[in-house]
Amino acid sequence: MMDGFDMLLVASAVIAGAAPLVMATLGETLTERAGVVNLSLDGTIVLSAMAAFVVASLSGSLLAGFAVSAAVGACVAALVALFSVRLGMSQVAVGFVLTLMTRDLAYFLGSQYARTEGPISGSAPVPVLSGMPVLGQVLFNHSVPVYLSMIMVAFAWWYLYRTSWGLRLRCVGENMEAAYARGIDPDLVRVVYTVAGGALVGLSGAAFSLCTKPGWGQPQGCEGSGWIALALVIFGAWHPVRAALGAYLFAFLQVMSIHFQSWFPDVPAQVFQVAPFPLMIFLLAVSTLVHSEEAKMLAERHPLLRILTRGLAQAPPLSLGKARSRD
Amino acid sequence: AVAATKPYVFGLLLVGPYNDKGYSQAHYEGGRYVEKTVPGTKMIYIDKVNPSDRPGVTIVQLVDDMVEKGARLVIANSDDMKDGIREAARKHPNIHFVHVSGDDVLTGKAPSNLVNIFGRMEYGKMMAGFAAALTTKTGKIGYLGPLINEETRRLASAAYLGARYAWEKVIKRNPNDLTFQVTWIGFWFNIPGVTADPSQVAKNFYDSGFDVVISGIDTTEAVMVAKQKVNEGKKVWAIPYDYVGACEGGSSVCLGVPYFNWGPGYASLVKKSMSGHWKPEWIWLGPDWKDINNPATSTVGFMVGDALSQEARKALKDFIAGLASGKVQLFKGPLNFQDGRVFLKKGEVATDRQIWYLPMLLQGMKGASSQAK
Amino acid sequence: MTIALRSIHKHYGDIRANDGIDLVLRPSTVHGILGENGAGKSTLMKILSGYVRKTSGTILVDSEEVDFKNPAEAASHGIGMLYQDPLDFPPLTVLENFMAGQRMKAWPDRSLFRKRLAGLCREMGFDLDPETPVVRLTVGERQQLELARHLAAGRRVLILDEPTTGISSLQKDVLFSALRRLSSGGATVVLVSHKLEDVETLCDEVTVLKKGRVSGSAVRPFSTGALLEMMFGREPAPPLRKGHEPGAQALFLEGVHAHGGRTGLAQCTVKVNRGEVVGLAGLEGSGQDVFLRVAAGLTRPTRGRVHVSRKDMTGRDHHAFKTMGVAFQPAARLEEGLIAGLSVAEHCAILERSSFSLDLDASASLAQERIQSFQVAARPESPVESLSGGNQQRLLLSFLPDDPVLLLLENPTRGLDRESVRWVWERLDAIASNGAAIVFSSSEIDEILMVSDRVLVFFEGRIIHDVRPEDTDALMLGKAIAGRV
Amino acid sequence: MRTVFARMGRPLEMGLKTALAGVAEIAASVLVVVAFTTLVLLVAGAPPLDTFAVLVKGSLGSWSKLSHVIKVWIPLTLASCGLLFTFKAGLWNIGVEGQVMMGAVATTLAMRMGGPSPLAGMVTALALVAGMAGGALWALCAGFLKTKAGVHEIFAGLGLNFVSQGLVLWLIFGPWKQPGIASMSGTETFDERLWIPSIEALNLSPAALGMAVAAVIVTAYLLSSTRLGLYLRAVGGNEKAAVLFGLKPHAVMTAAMLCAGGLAGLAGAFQVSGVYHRLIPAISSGYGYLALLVVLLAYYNVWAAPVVAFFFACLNTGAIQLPMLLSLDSSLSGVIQGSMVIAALAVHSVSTRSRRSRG
Ligand SMILES: Nc1ncnc2c1ncn2[C@@H]1O[C@H](COP(=O)(O)OP(=O)(O)OP(=O)(O)O)[C@@H](O)[C@H]1O
Ligand SMILES: Nc1ncnc2c1ncn2[C@@H]1O[C@H](COP(=O)(O)OP(=O)(O)OP(=O)(O)O)[C@@H](O)[C@H]1O
Ligand SMILES: [Mg+2]
Ligand SMILES: [Mg+2]
Repeated sequence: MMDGFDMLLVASAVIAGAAPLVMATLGETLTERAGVVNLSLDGTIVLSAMAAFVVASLSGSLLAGFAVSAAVGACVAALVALFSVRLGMSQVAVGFVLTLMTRDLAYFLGSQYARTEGPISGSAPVPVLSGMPVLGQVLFNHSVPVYLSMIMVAFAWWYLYRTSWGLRLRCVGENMEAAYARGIDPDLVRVVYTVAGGALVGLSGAAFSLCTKPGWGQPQGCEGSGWIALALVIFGAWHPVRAALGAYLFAFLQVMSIHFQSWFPDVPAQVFQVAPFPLMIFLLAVSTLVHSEEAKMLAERHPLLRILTRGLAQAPPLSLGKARSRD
Repeated sequence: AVAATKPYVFGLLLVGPYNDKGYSQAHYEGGRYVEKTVPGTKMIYIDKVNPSDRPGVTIVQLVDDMVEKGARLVIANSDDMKDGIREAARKHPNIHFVHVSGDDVLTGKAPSNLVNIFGRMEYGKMMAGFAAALTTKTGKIGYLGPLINEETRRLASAAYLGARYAWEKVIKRNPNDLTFQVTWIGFWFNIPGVTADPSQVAKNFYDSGFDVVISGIDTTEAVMVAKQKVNEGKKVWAIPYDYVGACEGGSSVCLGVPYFNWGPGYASLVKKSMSGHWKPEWIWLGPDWKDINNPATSTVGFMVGDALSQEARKALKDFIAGLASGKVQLFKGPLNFQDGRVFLKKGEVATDRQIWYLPMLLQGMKGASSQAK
Repeated sequence: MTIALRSIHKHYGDIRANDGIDLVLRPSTVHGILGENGAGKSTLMKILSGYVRKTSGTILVDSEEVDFKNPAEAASHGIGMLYQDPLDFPPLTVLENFMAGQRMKAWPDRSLFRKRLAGLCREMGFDLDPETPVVRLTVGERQQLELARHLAAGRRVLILDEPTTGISSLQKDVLFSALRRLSSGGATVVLVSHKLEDVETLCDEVTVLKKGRVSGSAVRPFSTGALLEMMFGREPAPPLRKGHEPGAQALFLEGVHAHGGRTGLAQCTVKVNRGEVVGLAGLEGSGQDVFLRVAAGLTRPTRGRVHVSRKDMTGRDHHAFKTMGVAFQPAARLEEGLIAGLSVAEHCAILERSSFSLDLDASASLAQERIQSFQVAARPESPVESLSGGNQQRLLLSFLPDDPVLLLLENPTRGLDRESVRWVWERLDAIASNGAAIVFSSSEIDEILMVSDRVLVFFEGRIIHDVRPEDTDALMLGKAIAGRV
Repeated sequence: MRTVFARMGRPLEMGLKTALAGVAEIAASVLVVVAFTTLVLLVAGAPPLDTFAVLVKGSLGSWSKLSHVIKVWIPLTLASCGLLFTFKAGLWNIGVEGQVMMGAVATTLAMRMGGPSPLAGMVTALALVAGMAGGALWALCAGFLKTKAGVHEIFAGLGLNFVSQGLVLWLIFGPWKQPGIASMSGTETFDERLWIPSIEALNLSPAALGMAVAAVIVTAYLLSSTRLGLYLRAVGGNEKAAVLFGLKPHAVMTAAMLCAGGLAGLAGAFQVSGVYHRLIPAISSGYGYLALLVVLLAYYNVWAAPVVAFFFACLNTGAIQLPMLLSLDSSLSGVIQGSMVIAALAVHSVSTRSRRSRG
């Protein structure tokens, strides 16, 4: 039965539902553009979601909640930066341990606030624009964090590709030695953007607990999205806009799974719920395959394929995950 | 005198946090009630007893620990402790066990020291459905279901019957104008990536014209989202579940809450255990029709919420009176299953077993009835 | 401006890369720095450009003492360097590379920089499209880009470390004329090279380094003999090669194209017979590396066919080639050749495919044999990363199979002193005499002339020359390498 | 901590100096952890000393508690041993969690097919083997995604973890649901004869214990003194060079995945046949992820892993008492374990750095 299904509703639900994921994805994109993999996303989001909720409900101020969540995210990221950039420890190891630890820390510190009253950031339609026929409902009838997420996408692109800081950032990500030779301090840049990216990830936590999945508990409901964000960064080929599109695609799949349930009552609900995750991985596989030598050779011959490969090709920042050797 | 001697310790295993404003808190306060009302008793409890919160921890292990701490009666409050508590009961034959919501005694699997107890929540759900139907403007009621099994089918159907009664008999509307949609999230609470996100489901309900959502899950997303929608200027309502205090904070949208009050039931069991009148039984306690909200006597109640209109309150009062007097019999034929098969012939009244083991949702409800084949 | 270097020292552990160097660089001159591989040229220049910190010594810029902590400080004194292997950002566009590191507004006006770049290119006779990513550029073009960038940033001292490595003769001429124009404009240009030809054509003054010290200096006009004397101490050793008579066909590449390396490989058709020793000449990364990897089955050709002992092996993997008796040894020892973390003995254990359970004592004694016969300064249990460069090379050579059909060696004697080079070649020669074909690359023309039966000269990914040593000499090869046949 | 164990691997370098350095490191990391944990406790408004006391009593206080510690230790150790194989080959097998689950699923399947026949012992044994197979096959999927499609094993593994969790739930609420109501409680409990035999009095299964110990010994043997171990380290050390030495890195990686998956699967099999006696939604108990921490803290050393695993098992078990006695949340154990690893890693890298700079 198709009732209760309306493309506009789905579209606007996707925009809203994807907001936190978009923030996290953009944050990690920045970080990885500087050559650092911050694997602690999943835990960071939970911890900052908790912090945001607690602070917001104690202070009664949403703003305070978001501020604190950003700070928390930045702190965790600072740890990653300290350990991997300064001490040259394995970024993966540090990130993974922090993922588990921050999550438990959130549950431990947040336990007495579980399922308590908390403020919610309601919708704030944009005065004139929300009146527009289609776009009005889809784009301009959301809560502030959702607008923020949409603005961030554009901003991230502009920052990366149109500002001198963005250029420096990409330089460090591509070749630390060369950046150093040009008078840029790679370690500093790496630390800065790891922390900045972490702050964005923190914001996504607040977006969960104060907006898209209001409330705090164990589980909060944002668990797992950090890992998806990490996959999306690759899927998005380290390009903010492409990564964001990936986030919207994922949100779309999740929203649709609610409708699928009533369309195919015989298929157990879990199937639709789990589907998006392997699908993401599958897409990853495709885009990596497209990048392989064989694919390149094929592309040499068929112009059509070449376009496709250009579209899907992914070129990780050359210094991604590497530590810099100083003497 | 009794109190002077070593206190009678009973243990409580809670599936969720003791302060979850939901299912587990209801049990926790039931335990406290026993401590208050039965002299010489002392409760020890452990909450979040579920494998995802306590990886690797088994019921048996926790029972062992409680017995070490001197417990002589152990209450397990959740369906998912079924097998664990049975195993523990076999292991500790001279300790008394209570499994809430189970049916081991019915199925004969239970050892003699194990008792099943549950509340006739279908009455509470009927009242919930009733209130929903009187309130809805769009005639579309959403039911936020957990996973599909006899219990959840039973409760969803009860809510539907209550709603249909209000719709047809009270406000005399055309039954075809009433939509009652059940959407299952796949679990008692949200597991990211595994269950549907209750917030999303509730949002989807409200966005697609459903203005009342009845929650059948352990967590309070429905109320949360309703509040969000009200802030956005929509007129929507929600009905939480399990705990008398569940409306707190959500009062602006809460039509009321069907809740459990375990105090009396537990007290009687503890007394039996203390006085040696323990016997294996399957107890299914209903509301105290004299006053369904009497904490001392009624196991199932319905706490009206601020958002329920005055006339609706009145109608609900009469409805409850009808249920009490037996004039209103909702599990009574003619009733068909979703697929058209006959559940109850005209005039036939369902037995407890028929209600307990409801195999499918009822005709007129929308949504999946059974998971896989 | 004038720059004076006083007794510069740079020590890496127990290596003395620079060991007390004195040098004066004057304005409006092109100053050449000559020296063989490992003489310490790059190190000295990196110190001058602030990229590495000196161990001791003083630098005077216009008789004011300076101590550069990082390249930025050197740049602020107007000193810029083009590094031996281009230090740029391949995935970024030409324009972005041009902008990177220059002073600019928070959100710069790209069109401004585009104009500036275009202007410089016109001036210098370069031809660069601002929007192409730098990966697609040739080494020469990347150099031109760097040069333009430094000029735009207003550098008055320009250091070029082996700028003629890997660029076409045409590009070379363009570059040199540009440099001349600069120096006549009052700039100080420093040209680092170990190619006499470059220095002789361009420089006004030359300083020669040897083993980290200044071994002499000269001004125009230069005497080639004298310079060689200062560089090597003696004339290059005479060839020790005993000719082998070619046997059956070992390797046949048929119109092979392949990706990889700096330049890839194009239009390559070559036959190599057993018993032949073939030297691959050419500037580093002109296609020799790809050639060897294609012949070893490590890189798949995009077009053409590969035959080993008359068997078509196109598209087969390295293991198939191995079973055909092909052995390959890379130049990057620790990166590609040896397994850091494993001991010498364990390396041997991998090679002998015997029982499932390891007999470490057996492989230890085996390792001992190899170590002795190849004079490796190591113990069986010492991890390979703790061996010295030269010893790592010896160890690698000791892993060669006993009776191969085809040996593919990339810079087999890099990092070895002249005596060890000789010694190694005697052994390889013996293997060739037993009927193995040996194909090796080397950056030392002398070595190639010394040991090869045949020389293939690579340029920009193509074989532009196929001669017997007796029909050529160092000078001709040098020209060919620089793309002038 | 790491150096000491690292040296164990290379006795010839085991000088007094390094030993002292190692001890100093352990001391330092423990100090950091205690400090951090105390801070957390104070923030949460809990009495640190009592908390630590509860953790110790709660895990080693009585035999029944110790026996539960062992029940946690067994699967944790099995999974950790598995991870050693993949780590040696330079793989981050984060999919171990899913491999544990699929081991459990396969075991359940086998037991359902076998049923409580007179030769139940046989069925149980076969079920355990099936568990290993299930885990190994699941690991193979991640392996192929890595080697054939070039998907990084971390993401391949994570995706598969989600899939396996969904599969487990679907089985429990779908095909394998209990007669009567499908229940979060899991599938029907197996007949007692199918359980791994255990001594009632001690609440301890010698068979399972033996399994774990054997796994440690076999792993140690395979890694240190067989060709397999050597090849794993070679590929992990330098893939390119390994090719030149005639190895097939992809084949070796796949082998590593198979070993890891097999042992993880065995862990899952034990969860089913030895702990829960049925398939439950959270059957893996998060031991896969925890095992990753174990191996990191043990610095990839075979002999250190079981020790660390025991320590972690104690924390997990002891933490159950926190809510009962101090009404603190049990997730504290996770906090301690995490900070433990971080501290150890940090202290180690700092000390090595300072040593290097001292020359
Ligand atoms: N980062 C380093 N670490 C250790 N040793 C180094 C390092 N850089 C250079 N060396 C050593 O210092 C010596 C001089 O190196 P340098 O690169 O200056 O020689 P070069 O004259 O530039 O040689 P080439 O002509 O091959 O470029 C060599 O022995 C080299 O091995
Ligand atoms: N990573 C390392 N660990 C331990 N010792 C090392 C390491 N690297 C180099 N050494 C030691 O330092 C010394 C210098 O090494 P290096 O490679 O500079 O020698 P070298 O002068 O280049 O000799 P060769 O001429 O054979 O290359 C050697 O004795 C070597 O054993
Ligand atoms: Mg050099
Ligand atoms: Mg050397």
